Amino acid sequence: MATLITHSPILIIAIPLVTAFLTPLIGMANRKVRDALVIVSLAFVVVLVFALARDVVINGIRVYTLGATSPDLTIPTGFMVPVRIILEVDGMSIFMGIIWSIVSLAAAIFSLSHIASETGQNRFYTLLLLMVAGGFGMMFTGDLFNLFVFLEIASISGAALIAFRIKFADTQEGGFKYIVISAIASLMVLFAIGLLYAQYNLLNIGAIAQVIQYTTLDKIALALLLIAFTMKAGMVPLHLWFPDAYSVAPASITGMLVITSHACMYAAFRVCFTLYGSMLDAPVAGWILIVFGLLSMFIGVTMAVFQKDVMRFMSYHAISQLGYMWVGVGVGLAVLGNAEFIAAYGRDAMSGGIFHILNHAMYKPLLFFTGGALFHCTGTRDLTKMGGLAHKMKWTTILYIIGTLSISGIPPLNGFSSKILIYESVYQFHPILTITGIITSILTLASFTKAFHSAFMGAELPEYKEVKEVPRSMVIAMVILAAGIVFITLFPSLVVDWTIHPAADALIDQEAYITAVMGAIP
Amino acid sequence: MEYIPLNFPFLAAALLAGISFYIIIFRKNLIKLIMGVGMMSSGVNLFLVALGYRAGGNVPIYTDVPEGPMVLSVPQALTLTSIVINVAVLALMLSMVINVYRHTGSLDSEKSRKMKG
Amino acid sequence: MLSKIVRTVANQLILFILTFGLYIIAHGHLTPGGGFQGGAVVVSGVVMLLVAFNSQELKKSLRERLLTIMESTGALIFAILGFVGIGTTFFYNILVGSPVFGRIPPSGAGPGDFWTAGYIPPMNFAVGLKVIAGLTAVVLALALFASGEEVEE
Amino acid sequence: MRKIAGLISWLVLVAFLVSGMLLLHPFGYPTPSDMDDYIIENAQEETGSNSVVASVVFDYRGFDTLGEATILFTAVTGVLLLLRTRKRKEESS
Amino acid sequence: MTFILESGYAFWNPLIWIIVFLVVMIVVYFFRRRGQKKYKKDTDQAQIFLCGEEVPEAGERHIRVGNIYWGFFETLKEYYNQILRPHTGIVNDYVLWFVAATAVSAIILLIAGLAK
Repeated sequence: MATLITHSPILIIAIPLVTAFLTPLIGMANRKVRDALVIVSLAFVVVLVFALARDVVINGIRVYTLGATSPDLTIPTGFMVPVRIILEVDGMSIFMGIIWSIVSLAAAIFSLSHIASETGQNRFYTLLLLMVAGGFGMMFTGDLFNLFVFLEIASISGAALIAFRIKFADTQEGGFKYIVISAIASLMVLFAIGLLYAQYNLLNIGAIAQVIQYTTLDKIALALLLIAFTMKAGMVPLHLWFPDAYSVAPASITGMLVITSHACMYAAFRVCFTLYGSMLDAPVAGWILIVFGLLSMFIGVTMAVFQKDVMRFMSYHAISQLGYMWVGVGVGLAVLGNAEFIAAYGRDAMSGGIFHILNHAMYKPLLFFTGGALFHCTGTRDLTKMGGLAHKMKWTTILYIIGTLSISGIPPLNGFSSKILIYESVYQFHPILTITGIITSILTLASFTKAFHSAFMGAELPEYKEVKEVPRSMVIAMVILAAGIVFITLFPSLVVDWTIHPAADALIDQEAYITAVMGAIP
Repeated sequence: MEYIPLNFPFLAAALLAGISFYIIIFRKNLIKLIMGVGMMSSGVNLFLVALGYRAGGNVPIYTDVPEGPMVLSVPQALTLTSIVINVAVLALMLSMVINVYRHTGSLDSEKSRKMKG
Repeated sequence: MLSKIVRTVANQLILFILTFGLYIIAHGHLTPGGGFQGGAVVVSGVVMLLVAFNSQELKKSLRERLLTIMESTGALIFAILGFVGIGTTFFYNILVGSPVFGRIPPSGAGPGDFWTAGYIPPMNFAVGLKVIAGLTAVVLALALFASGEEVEE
Repeated sequence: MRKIAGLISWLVLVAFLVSGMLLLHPFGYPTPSDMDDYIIENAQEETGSNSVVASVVFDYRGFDTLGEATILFTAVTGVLLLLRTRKRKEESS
Repeated sequence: MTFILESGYAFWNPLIWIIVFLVVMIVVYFFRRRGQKKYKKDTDQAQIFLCGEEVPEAGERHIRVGNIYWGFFETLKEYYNQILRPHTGIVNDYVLWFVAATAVSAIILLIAGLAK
């Protein structure tokens, strides 16, 4: 068991990868075995992630040096800086890992019947597993270039999956937009990595953080990194590709793509808090994040009220919810240098932002899945054509209501508990942030009520007489996420103590991250 | 080689990236847009590989190498990785453009779009 | 389909291109080159065949199923070679010092020895296999598409 | 309007990139090179490979190369997925 | 194990809310029990009554999404005109926004660095 935990950082990445290589071979022979293999490997990854999470929370940061004679040997004997690629799992990475493992398992289960009638299923599952591996790589790596590589894996497989249903024109357009955007963003990330490498001759995040000077070149690199990750996360005004790409993908993939947005956000936090950290001009960078967050919250939700396509409507909501996280963590970044403010409200604001990531990762994929269920049953995403579906789709309706109440922050559901954390701490930084947040929340509820009414309420429509409840695997996937929502609702303090606070502390405590790689600083 | 003033290779890389940004912003043809992305990747690759050059250095391969310093090897490895990645991205982009053309009959980014707002 | 002269020349030339590509793959740890580069060279030969003959004819000899199996196998071998070292760490070069590819060359400039470099040559072969199969599949798919056919599932 | 805004922001970005290049170390004289010097000195002993680049690609940064191979695999899968037939064949399992 | 979540100033306890919700539900149930008992399903009692007019078909009487919140959009017409303008759907524009945002944030970071 101890050996398994020691190697689990790499196993979590490698198991989906190897399964992805195996899937085409096995899928040629037998479909059932392939499906079982995909589900079993993802379930095993979930178990590993939870075991590792427990270990990280209790024993602190875990490093894994690839190719060294021992996993802990980050620096070659008799040398000063790391040479090999190092995986570094701290509270924040494992927090993202937990989310990603659960959502990817749910998405795989959802896909079983959602794409059952399509061609090219072998390749679909291959790409899905590759995307899972890419996401885990982004979250766990401690090396800048490795981050770039896994960013590319996640975005290329995502683009191919967005364009999966080739018989529709809009899927191809959405996939093309996504891949152009991600290619440019990742090239700029690579450029920034080159700038950092040129100055310090290092690629490890912790090692660079120890020697970084914040020169003019570093500022340019910071701007490139920050904006590239911001664009990949889909913040206003860089969000324009976001609804185009996310609304056309198969619903299970959309649920996962939301988490890749979170992963890019995580990368931006990693750059700000850990890579630049104490050298950063924290208030300025913090305000940049806050402004992005405010714009996203407000413009995202007002655009969402306007939409008539159910998936597009939910994508705009995803943008608006992402804004909360930027505001919460941005406030934490803005007061980073000041221990007094951090203790007073900074840590709570960051906890709220990070808690919101968890909540959003539970209810937004659930809502996207219900949108996918509507598409599965009615064959359209257009809300103007829907109505009266609650008569036929009882499970979907109930789960949609749970998601709606949660995203709008109706107490006692989990969306409220993270929003109250954000509102109360952010208010002490600047009241306008809280006011925008509350207005956004109201508009969210209003727009979800509108969508609920037009899709589910009303008399049974004649064109949907034949509609049946969605297949069982789709219901199971949705119920997994709904169960997550109920759990967080009932035990918010348990979740916060065990996952959120370690994550927030990991971001604030740059020293620990450096020490884990470089050893104790003499 | 003598010291080159003004870092010409770096400047070339930056200008290559800059020109490709111009192409991507102002050219509406999707194939040209892909060419812009390809050019940008060339620029970034050139930048990376130029970072590792050491004046008068040899290839970092010990097989029958003359005496003298060696150029840095990590940037070369990174460039190798980056080139393959960009080949992959370009192949996928081209196949998507093929499908876009098949559906809309146009390669103009303004005419081939279905979604807005 | 191009003229007979072109086809004959391409038929003869492909052997040399394949040999050169395999040479580059095999000597990746001694000279510039490696799996990716050698694979690209081999695929350039395939592209030459594609130009000389038409894509339908090439499709008969290169089944897509075979290419998929080759690609997956190459990737699997690569990943498993990384996994072999997991007794110490992932990607630990376990073959250094073993009888296969295990010799260590004298430090400094030298003529080079084929049986060195641990798992690097096998990995080069795996990557080469993968790149050949993968890029051939892509080129074939695009060419088939241009001639109006589509790839089988 | 779009053209002017585009030109201005493009010019600013290019100016930043170019000025960044002028601030870099002189071409051919990388100032810190600890990591690379270590690799050049020890690659032959540690990996037994004569080619330092190969040892970096497959040993020191082997995980990147696994990622790179994965990306190629992904792209090939993606291309074959996108250019597949639209008709469904008879069930064959 | 406690249910209370501290948020700096205040606290949040889902149990209290759930209890309140249940109490309200019981009250609602009592009100409901006092209602009409004569109502029966599947009779004419359940039919829609529209001042004696003919009741439209199910598809016609469902309020579709385009008609909900009409007043809201009418009031905010100017805002929506402005906000829809950048949403062109052209991929070139998306990259232009990226370039602009990078340029602006680089300027901000540099100026802030100079001011120090």
